[in-house]
This record gives sequence, C-alpha cells and structure tokens, in this order.
Amino acid sequence: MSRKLSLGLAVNEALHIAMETDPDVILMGEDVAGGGLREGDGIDEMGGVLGTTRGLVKSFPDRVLDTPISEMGIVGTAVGAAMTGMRPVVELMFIDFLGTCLDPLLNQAAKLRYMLGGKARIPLTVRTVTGAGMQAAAQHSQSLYWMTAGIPGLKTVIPSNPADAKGLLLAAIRDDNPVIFCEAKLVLGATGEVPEGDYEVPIGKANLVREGSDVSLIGFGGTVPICLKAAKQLADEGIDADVLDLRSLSPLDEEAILTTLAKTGRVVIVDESTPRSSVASDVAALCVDQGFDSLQTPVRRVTAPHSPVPFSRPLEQAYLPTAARVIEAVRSQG
Amino acid sequence: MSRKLSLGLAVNEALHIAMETDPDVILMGEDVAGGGLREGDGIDEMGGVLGTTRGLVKSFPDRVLDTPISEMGIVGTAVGAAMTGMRPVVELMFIDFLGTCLDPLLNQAAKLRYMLGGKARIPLTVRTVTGAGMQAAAQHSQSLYWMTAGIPGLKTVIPSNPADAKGLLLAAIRDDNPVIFCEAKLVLGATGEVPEGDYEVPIGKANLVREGSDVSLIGFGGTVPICLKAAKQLADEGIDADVLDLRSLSPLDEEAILTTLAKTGRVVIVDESTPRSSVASDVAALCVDQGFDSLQTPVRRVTAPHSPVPFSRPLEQAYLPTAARVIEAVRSQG
Amino acid sequence: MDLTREQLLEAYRKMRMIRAFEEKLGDLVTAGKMGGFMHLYAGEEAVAVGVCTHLGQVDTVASTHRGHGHCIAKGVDVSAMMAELFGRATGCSKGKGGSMHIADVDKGMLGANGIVGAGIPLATGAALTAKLKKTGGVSVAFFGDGASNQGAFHESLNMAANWKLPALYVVENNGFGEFTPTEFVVPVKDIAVRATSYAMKSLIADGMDFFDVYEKTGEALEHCRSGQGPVLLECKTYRFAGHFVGDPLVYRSKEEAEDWIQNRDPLDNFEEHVLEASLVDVDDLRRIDLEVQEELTAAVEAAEAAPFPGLEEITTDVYCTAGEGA
Amino acid sequence: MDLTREQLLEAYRKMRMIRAFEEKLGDLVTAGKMGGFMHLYAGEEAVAVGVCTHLGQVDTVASTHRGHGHCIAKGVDVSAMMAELFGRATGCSKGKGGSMHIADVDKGMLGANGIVGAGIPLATGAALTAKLKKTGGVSVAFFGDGASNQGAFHESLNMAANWKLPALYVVENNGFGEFTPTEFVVPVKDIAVRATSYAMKSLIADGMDFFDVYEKTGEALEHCRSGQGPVLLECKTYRFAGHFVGDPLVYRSKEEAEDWIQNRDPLDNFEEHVLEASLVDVDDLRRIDLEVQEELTAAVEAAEAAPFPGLEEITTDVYCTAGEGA
Ligand SMILES: Cc1ncc(C[n+]2csc(CCOP(=O)(O)OP(=O)(O)O)c2C)c(N)n1
Ligand SMILES: Cc1ncc(C[n+]2csc(CCOP(=O)(O)OP(=O)(O)O)c2C)c(N)n1
Ligand SMILES: [Mg+2]
Ligand SMILES: [Mg+2]
Repeated sequence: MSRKLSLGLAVNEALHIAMETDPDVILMGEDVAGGGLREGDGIDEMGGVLGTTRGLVKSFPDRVLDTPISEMGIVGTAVGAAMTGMRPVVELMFIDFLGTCLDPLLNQAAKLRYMLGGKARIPLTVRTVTGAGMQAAAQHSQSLYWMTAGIPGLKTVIPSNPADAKGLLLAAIRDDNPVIFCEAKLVLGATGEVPEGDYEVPIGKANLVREGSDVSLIGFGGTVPICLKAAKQLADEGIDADVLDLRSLSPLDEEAILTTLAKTGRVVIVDESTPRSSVASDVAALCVDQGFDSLQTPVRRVTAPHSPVPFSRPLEQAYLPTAARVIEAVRSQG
Repeated sequence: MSRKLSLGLAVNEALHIAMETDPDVILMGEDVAGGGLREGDGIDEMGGVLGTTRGLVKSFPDRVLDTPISEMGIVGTAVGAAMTGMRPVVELMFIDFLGTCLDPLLNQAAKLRYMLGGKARIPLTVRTVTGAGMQAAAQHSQSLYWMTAGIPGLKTVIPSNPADAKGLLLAAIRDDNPVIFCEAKLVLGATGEVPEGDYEVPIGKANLVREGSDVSLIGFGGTVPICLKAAKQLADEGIDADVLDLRSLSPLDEEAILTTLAKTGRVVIVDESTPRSSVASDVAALCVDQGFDSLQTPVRRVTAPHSPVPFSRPLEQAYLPTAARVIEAVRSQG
Repeated sequence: MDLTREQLLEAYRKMRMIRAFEEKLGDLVTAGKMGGFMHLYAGEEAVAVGVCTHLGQVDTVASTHRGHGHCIAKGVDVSAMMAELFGRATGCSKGKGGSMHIADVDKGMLGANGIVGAGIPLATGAALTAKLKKTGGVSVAFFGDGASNQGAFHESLNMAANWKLPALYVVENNGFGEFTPTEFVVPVKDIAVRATSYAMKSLIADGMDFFDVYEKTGEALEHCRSGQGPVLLECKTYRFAGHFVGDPLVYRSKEEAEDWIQNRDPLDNFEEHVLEASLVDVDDLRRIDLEVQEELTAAVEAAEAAPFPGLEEITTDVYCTAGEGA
Repeated sequence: MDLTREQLLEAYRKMRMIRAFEEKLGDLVTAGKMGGFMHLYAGEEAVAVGVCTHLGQVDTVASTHRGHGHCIAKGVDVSAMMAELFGRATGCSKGKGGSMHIADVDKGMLGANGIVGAGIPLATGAALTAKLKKTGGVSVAFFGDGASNQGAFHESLNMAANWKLPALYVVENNGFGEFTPTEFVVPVKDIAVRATSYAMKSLIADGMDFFDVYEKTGEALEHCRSGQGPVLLECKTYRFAGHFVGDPLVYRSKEEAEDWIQNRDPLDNFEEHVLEASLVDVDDLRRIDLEVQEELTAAVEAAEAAPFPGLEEITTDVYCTAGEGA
C-alpha cells in the first residue's frame, strides 16, 4: 500500500520508524521539538523550522533534543555519542550552516574510523536542507553537497522524491557510517506515492527513472524533475533520453553512469550547485576517463553560475537550472 | 638580482614588502609573533610554528597580532577589519583547520560584496599550509584547496616555487578580494631563485613550465616538481610533455588549459588532493566540455585515493602522487 | 538625561518607523507581495534606537537576521530598504541581498546576517580597524540570546577583551531563539554574566525602555571610547510578532505575549515618559506617526514601480575587479 | 585520602611510565628514528593520573594533541602505543593514526585529537550516551588553556550544563598555547571562572600535585555522578619540554622553566609525600622505575621489529561495511 505524501512528510515517517525500531536513535537539532516540551495552555510543538520533525517529541520525549544554536557543539556532541553507542540523527537546518560545523564532520566523523585503525564506528546521520528556490538568499540557498561528497569517510545522499526520501533516510540512519542526507528545497514540498512500512533504498545505487537511447541526462535531488521535463520536451523533437537519478553523491554509482553513457554516447549532467569542485565535474571527469571510448559528444554540465544565490526573485529563478537550459545543452552537443 | 631562498623565506620576504608598502596590511594568527612581544632575558620570537613570519613583529610591532586559538574569531574578525579599511593577512596554520573557520570564508568574505550589491570590498588574504609529506597524519595533511576553490567569491592560489610564492603572495595581499594562499608542504622547504624587490605574479594565469607536444601534464603546488620529473623520464622514452603549472586554482586559467590540450590532445592532471569534488575533476570536465574536439585519449587524473592521509611513513609516501604514477597514467592512455 | 527635544523626536520617529515598517512587511508578505524569510523587529525598537542614538557616522553596526530595526536606527534610507526587500534594482543592495543581508556600508551599517552569531566577529574586526586607525569610532554588534550560545560569540568577546577593542556587544534577549525558550538552552539567568569569562564590563538594560537602554549604552560607550575595552550590554526584550512572518506562534502562550504587548510596548513607554515629563507635545508625536506612514506608503509605491535588476546582475559583484574599489 | 598502597603504586607507575615514555620519544624523534608532530606530556603527569585514578572501564576520556599521558593513565597498552608511534601494523591503530590520534576505544580512550578543542564536544557526546543509556559512567575531556578559547569549548560546556550531563572538563593550564603565553590570550586569571557562563560548578587544583588533583577530581565526580551536572576543573601545570619535539624554547625564560622543573616536579612531589607519610617504601618506587624502563625498552624493540602496515591499508577503514561493526 502506498499513499501520496510530501517529501517532508516522508522524512517524518522515516524518522518515526527509525526511532521505533531502534532505541539508540536520537534526534538532535535546533527546534526539532520546538517548544514541544514546554507546558502551558494552548502551547504546541513546531517540529522544526519547516515542521519536518513534528510529532516526534511526543512519541519519544527523551530522545528528541532541542539544542542551543551551537552547530559545532551539536554535531561534535553527536559524533561523540555515535562513537559510544548511540545512533544520532542531527538536523542541520540549512546546509549553508556547514560553515559553523565543518570540523566535527571533516576532521572527526569522517576520519575517526580510519585514524583509529578501524576501531570506531560513527553511525551518524545529518539531515539538512539544500538549494535555492525560496528567496532565502545567499546564506540559506546553497547546494553544498559537493563539500561533503568530497570528504572521504562521509557518505552523501539526496532523494528526488518522497518514496526515495523515506527509504534513503532509513538506510542512512542504519548505516554505520556518517551520512549527510540532503533535502532539496526544489522537491521538499512535492508529493508522491510513498510505500507504507519499513523499507530501505540502498545507498550508492543510482536509479534509471526514464529509458531512452539518444542522450543521458544525469541529475539528482531537485534536478531530476528538471531532467524529466527536458526529456519529455526532447522526446517531442525525437530525441529519446535516458534519465539517471544519482540518489547517492558519495559513493557515486560509477557503473550506472558508465552504463548509460555506453548506451547513449552523450551525457548532460544537471546539478543545482555552483560549477567548481562539483559533483557535475566528477561525473564528467569519470566519463572522459573510464568512458572515453563511448563518448560521442562533449559532456555538458548544466549548473548554477559561479556566483552566490541572489535574493531578487527573477534573478533567483534565472540562477537555477531549467529544462530549457538542459535542452539547450543537449542541442549544443551537436 | 636574485638569490636562492626557500619558499618559506620567499613568503617571509613578501610579507615584509607588503607591510612596508601599505600601512593597512596587518598580520594575524596563532603565534605569528610567537612570544616576540614578551620581555625577558634571552626571550626571542618564533615567528609562527614553521618560522615563516619571523622578524615581522620586530619591524611592525603594532601590526602583527598573536591571536587566541580561535580560528572562527580570527578569520571573522579579519573579514570585519577588511570590510572597514584594513588589508589583513591571516595565517591559518594548516588548511585542515578550515573546519573551525569555514563560515567567515564561505558565508561572509565570499558573499559580502555580492549580498551588498557591490558595496563592500574584502581585501583579505589567508595564508595556509596544505598537503601531506611530514607524517602529520589525517588532520594536518589535507589538500583542501578544492573547498575554497569551489566557493564563488574566493580566489585560491598555490605556488610551486619560491619566486612564484613571493609574487603571488604580493598579488594576493593587494587584491581587493579574499584570496586563499596555499603553501604546499611538498615544496615549502624547496629552494629556488627569487628576484629581489617588489613584484607580483598575476592571479589567474597559469605558467607553462616545460614545452612539449605529446602530452600535457597539468599540476600545481607540490605536484609541479612531480610533473617535471615525470616529463624528464618520459622524454627518455621519446614522449615530450608540456607541463602546465596552474598557479591559480580559482580563477582557473581555462585558456591555458585548452591551449595545451589543443597542442597535445592528451591530458594528465596531477593533484595531491583526494579525487572527489577536486580541481582535477574540474580540469577534466573542462577538457571534455570545451576541448572535446582536441581530445585524443582519455583524460587521466593522478590524485590521492578517496581516503584520509595515513600516519605510517610508507603508507603516506604511497598515498602521495609520484612521477611513476604519472608515467603509468600517460602509458595507460594508450 | 542629555537629549534635546530634537533628538527625542528623532528617536521617536525611528522607533515609530521601525514599528510601521515591520507591520507593513508583515502585511506584504502575508499578501504574497513580498518573498523570502522575513524576521520582524517589532517590540524591540527601544534597543536599536536606544543604542544607535549614541552613534555617529564613524561608528559601525553589525546586525542579525532581524536587522531592519538596526538599519533604520543607524539611518539607512527606508525607501532603499523597501526596494531591497522587493528585490528591485533600486534596493540598497540592488535587490541581491534581501532582508537577511540588508546593509548600507556608507552609513556604517555592515549588514544583517543570515548566519546566527556571524555578525559578532565582523563587529570585532570593525573595532580592530577603529583601534588601529585611531578613528575614535566604536563598533556595535547586535545579536540575540540564541547567538550567545555560538562559538563565535565566545571567541570574539575573548579577542576583544584581550585587545581592549572599542566594541559594544548588545545581546537582545527576547526570551526565544526561534521557538525554543531561552531558559531551555541558556543555563544562566542573565546572559550578561558571560562577560565574566573575559573580565569584561557588563550591563543590563530594560530593552522595552528607550531611556534605560540609552543610559546604559552611554555608560558602556564611555568605557569603550576611553580605551578601557569592550562591554557586554544585555537588553531584556520581547518580539511582538512570530520568529518569521508566517510563524503560527504555538510555542508561546497568548497571555505571555499579551502582557508584553499591552503593558510593555516600548513606543507606549516612550510616549508616556516624554509626555509626563513634558519633553515634547503629543501633537509632535502624532505628526510623526503620519509622516512615517506617508514615507512608507511612498516607499512601497516607489519600490513596486522600480525595475528588477537585469539578469546580468546574477554574475556581477562576485569579485571586485582591479581598481574598482568599494 | 582513600587510596590503598596498591593504588598509590599504580599511580606512581603510571606517572613514571608517562615521564619515561615521553623522554624516550624525545630521544627517538631527535635521533630521526620516529616522525610526525610529537607533543610531550612530561611535567603534567599528575593531572592525567590524578584524574584517571578515579575512572573505571565504563568511563571515557577524550584527549588532545598532547595525548600520550592520557592514554597511559587510562590504561592503554604501552607496547601498542609505541608501535603506533613507529607507524607499525601492530600499533593500537595499525599505525594509521599516529601521535595526534592515539586511542583505544576498548579502554574508553576515545582519542588524542589534532584539532585543538575538538575533543571537548566528543566528550560531551560520550556523556550524553552515558546519561541516555544510564551506564553510570562519566566522560572526561582533557584540554589546554589555549583550547578554552575555542568556540567548541563554549558550545560544549553550555550544552552539558543545560542537559546536566555527567561530564568532567579538565583544563590543563600549562601557561602556554604553543609559544604564546596564556596571559596574552586569556584575559582572566583562572580559566575556571568560565564555568560561570554556564552556571557550572568549577574547581582549581595544583596540577603538579597528584594528591590535590585526585582530591578535587573526587569532589567533581561526586557532583557529576549524582546527576548534578558537569564540572570544570582547572589544573595549573607546566610542560617541561617544548611544545613539540624540536621546539627551540626561545619564548620562555630558562629561569621560569628551571623553577618548575627543579621545584615542582609532580613525580618528586609524589615521592616526597608518600615517603614522608610512609605510605610506600622507596624500594617499591625504584623497582617500578626499573620495571618501567624494561617495559619501555621491550616496547621499542618490539615496535622496531614489527612490520609496517601493508599498502592496501591506505584505503581500508575509510568506511565501515555492513555488519562489520566496530
Ligand atoms: C548558524 C545558524 N544556525 C541557525 C540558524 C537558524 N536561525 C535563524 S534565527 C534563529 C534564532 C536566533 O535566535 P536569537 O539569536 O535569540 O535571535 P532572535 O531571532 O530571537 O532575534 C535560528 C536558530 C541560522 N540562521 N544560522
Ligand atoms: C584548530 C587548531 N588550531 C591550531 C592548532 C595548532 N596547535 C596545536 S597545539 C596548539 C596549542 C594548544 O595549546 P593548549 O590548548 O594550551 O594545549 P597545550 O599544547 O599547552 O597542551 C596549537 C595552536 C591545532 N592543532 N588545531
Ligand atoms: Mg532571541
Ligand atoms: Mg597550554
């Protein structure tokens, strides 16, 4: 059985299941309870700034921790808790706030197992919201998954739809490694069918969401609907696109990328982030390294420009990748 | 006139010149004076943990500031000072410590000018030491320039020799944008001819350090000597390599990259960092995008593996790119 | 109390403008005419204006996500602010920054900040400039109770204390960080005691009372300006609206809010005080109320009529080109 | 004082082992036989051992770049430590971590840390585990005076205080952060006062005196274990050697160093105290001195004879594969 849920509600459901099935799972973050433990007439919880964690504190009052605004402390504490037997899920309200808590991810969570010769386990999940589209401007709209994907020892996943969100989050929480789970603003409110019950979507496996043979459109998170829209329009022109949803940015499903490339010989990668040090570059580099013999055209990357996210609505809209730009990129391949 | 200096001493000379020629230049960091302002019998300054800033506090006692161990505070304070009229040079002892001061770079220095519609200037330089080779292990050996290079609004440069170090640092300090200046451990102690006096090496321009026509070896910082060594050995086999020293990682000299590619049709990029979200990937992606028609072989990236830097000496040595691996990569291109 | 009638009226005008500005924004966002994350300053007017009444052109301010009030208090043009919030090319930052980054460096307003706590080191840096360049200026950081839990707070105050910088750290303790009550996350009653960690002078003011804030700021700035180092000033206050526009306000009790709003409104307090002491006429105040409304109406009209920035602006102002200056 | 003769001898053995271990490392690095950045703990033995004498298997420790002493005090095997520092496969972390990350999770030693201040939140997290899982354990963070200027210190202590975690924060105030005297960068005399910011209990101990550290730790842990929340314990101490091996020590006066080394050596202090009070025999101590030297000699020999890790180890232990566990 399945019903339609928003991506946010699918995440909420996964959190409920994770906490029910494992007493070591705890939830930490700013306002994840949001006053939910306060007594008083008519007082109710907020469940996070976007409401994603609503209801959890009522079900698990001891395991949902409202924290101070102290990202370094929160994430560092979660790493210490993970190392000693808990399975923390941290909410980092926006991925832009990585600036205030990089060290516990970069130098602690990602490296402890290695530095300790395999004698530590850091089953930590960091849920965070990524990307532009809400006019939240330069410091609340970044797609910084390229940073976490670049760090050995971390995994990074980003669902493009509610069903994947639920399954990937359950997989992330149960993974014994630190996983960054990205909720892209562009798809956070979108609804879709979500299976009931407990299931996992495996980390590290891409998903072919449309089959075609003329060109490979590779996207993830918020750019998958853009790829699908472009594919539909291209089909009208007689160009039949494979659309690959990466789902997992690290590890990258290299096999799936090379398979679609081998089929079409032609790749366009659609990435909401800025272009430098990007997942888009990694995919292009993989294609021209391992997939060179299959390549029939230049590999194009459709990304944001190398600039911060502007506030003004028309600028922000033009900043984001669109189906039109994807189609243009395909055409430009000649 | 020129003399032989180590890269560290060339940096020291550049700092002296910058402070002499501009009263707004200040130096901030942990132990950059290092007790140099303390009175007492036989007490002397250290000039930073690697001695790079020695002598500066004596010449400019008011403008060399020993700070607490507070990277977030130091860099944030420097951004505020830069915004209001100073031209701060911050020493971030090792680039690994970016984990403790990302926000003032990512969300403040890099974005303020943009967010303020062009009404701010952040003439900030962050000097930092990068890379492996000193058995300093996982938290003191990273090549995280890919992180700063990925951030719009920042520039990132990395000299491969003392003469470039002096000129690039002077250019960085005098640039009205925030610049990350990387001192790679692999070349920090190496000596080379350094011109006397005041000169700048322009940011954003790569340098062709060897001319050849069969293959393009692209490196920067510590990998340039590796490329040159490989080129020499390849020459013995009759393979004549162009060696391009990027010097500047952001902005990237795309023209120089495409020019060498057009000449040789064959590219190997040598990057000391881990492979994901890397400068190496960006260069490969550029080649397969803009340079596709010239490409005759796969583009190979010689990088560290996707793992932290190990402590044990033989492991650390094997972790680093070597001339042998570069040659192997060239051979593998077929 | 050393304020002239002119100064009092100017302070009132600013407080009234902040209140009216924020109410207008609430309406505009609710009506879907304006976007973005919008944090209103209503209720806290006495803090921004009480502090900034002491500041001149040479002094600087670094602010927070809740920054409109600080801008207005520091003299930023309301019309340029309104255009900015509408994302127009005529905005004080060409529409590129928006509410959370609203700024006017020429007025010494270094910017709102979307990162909680990040303005504190910026202000510390501006204080360092003031000290090194001997400008005679002071640098003020406004920030919330929630921000006082950030590492950047600790690191900055420590540096400023070590270097005896002319910096005033103003913590606006409004009892909440988003939806979380301060007492859940700050184990001390007064955030002012945190100055102890840096051997720093501290003061506490009633943030609903312009005159108390004004007086305590005066004392603090005397300390800063005379080279004795930074001061931490805690202002106890309350935000009248939600954390952001759209906040359903379920996490605080209606009674609590009503009590502050009905009985402790800083504008009411101010009016009562100046009228009782016959410092100004009630007509002056009502005239200002009207002028403020007119100015705002004009600002909204001008903003709505102004063009959006051209799309080429997406990639300008990322870097400063040589010689371009600020 | 509740320590048995056995416990006293064990404490002495650990302090002596730390001293001898560090002296040995100094020689090995100077002779070029060992690499890496090496920070020695000599002089501060009474702190690690005074604190850890109270700890059991269930209690955890998070440490610093200067971590060998904490390891030995917490019972990590000296042979495995030595092999680690030689980068051998037999090292406690297979030679992959080295001095700045030396650890043994099975012994509750969560690791040295190359990032100043980063161990403090890790210890806070271990304390959270202890509280949630009701293990009865406490979590100890050791860190330096310099680290108390990091934001991570502030954020962690605040969280621990809010949640009343069973955490003991031990600041080892040795008067310097690298080459910078503490008074240049910490504007208060006692770092212990920083507990005030969190309404946290604090204590100050003479870090050169095992018995004082032991006693204050006892008082602190009683507080932690009884659910009253965390404690900040400042131990005033001094490092006898340089910041790292190779440090030319130009930034401190010979007299100052001599005074501490000649007159306040924690091993001398201990010996004097236990002999005067006739708690142990001098022969016991000398026997331990010998045993320690023998153990160390054997550890060095074993380490030097041990193989380096295979090159395949470069890419193992990056991720934990499913079901692999810790
Ligand atoms: C680093 C960071 N963490 C979290 C947030 C989200 N956030 C925005 S405002 C806010 C609450 C701030 O509380 P306080 O400092 O008391 O200021 P107030 O909103 O009460 O004026 C939070 C958590 C943020 N913008 N930046
Ligand atoms: C985040 C970070 N900043 C700087 C350093 C470099 N560093 C290593 S030890 C040290 C001094 C630490 O001083 P303190 O905390 O007093 O400890 P001590 O060395 O005196 O034991 C510094 C600055 C580091 N390792 N990590
Ligand atoms: Mg608040
Ligand atoms: Mg110290």
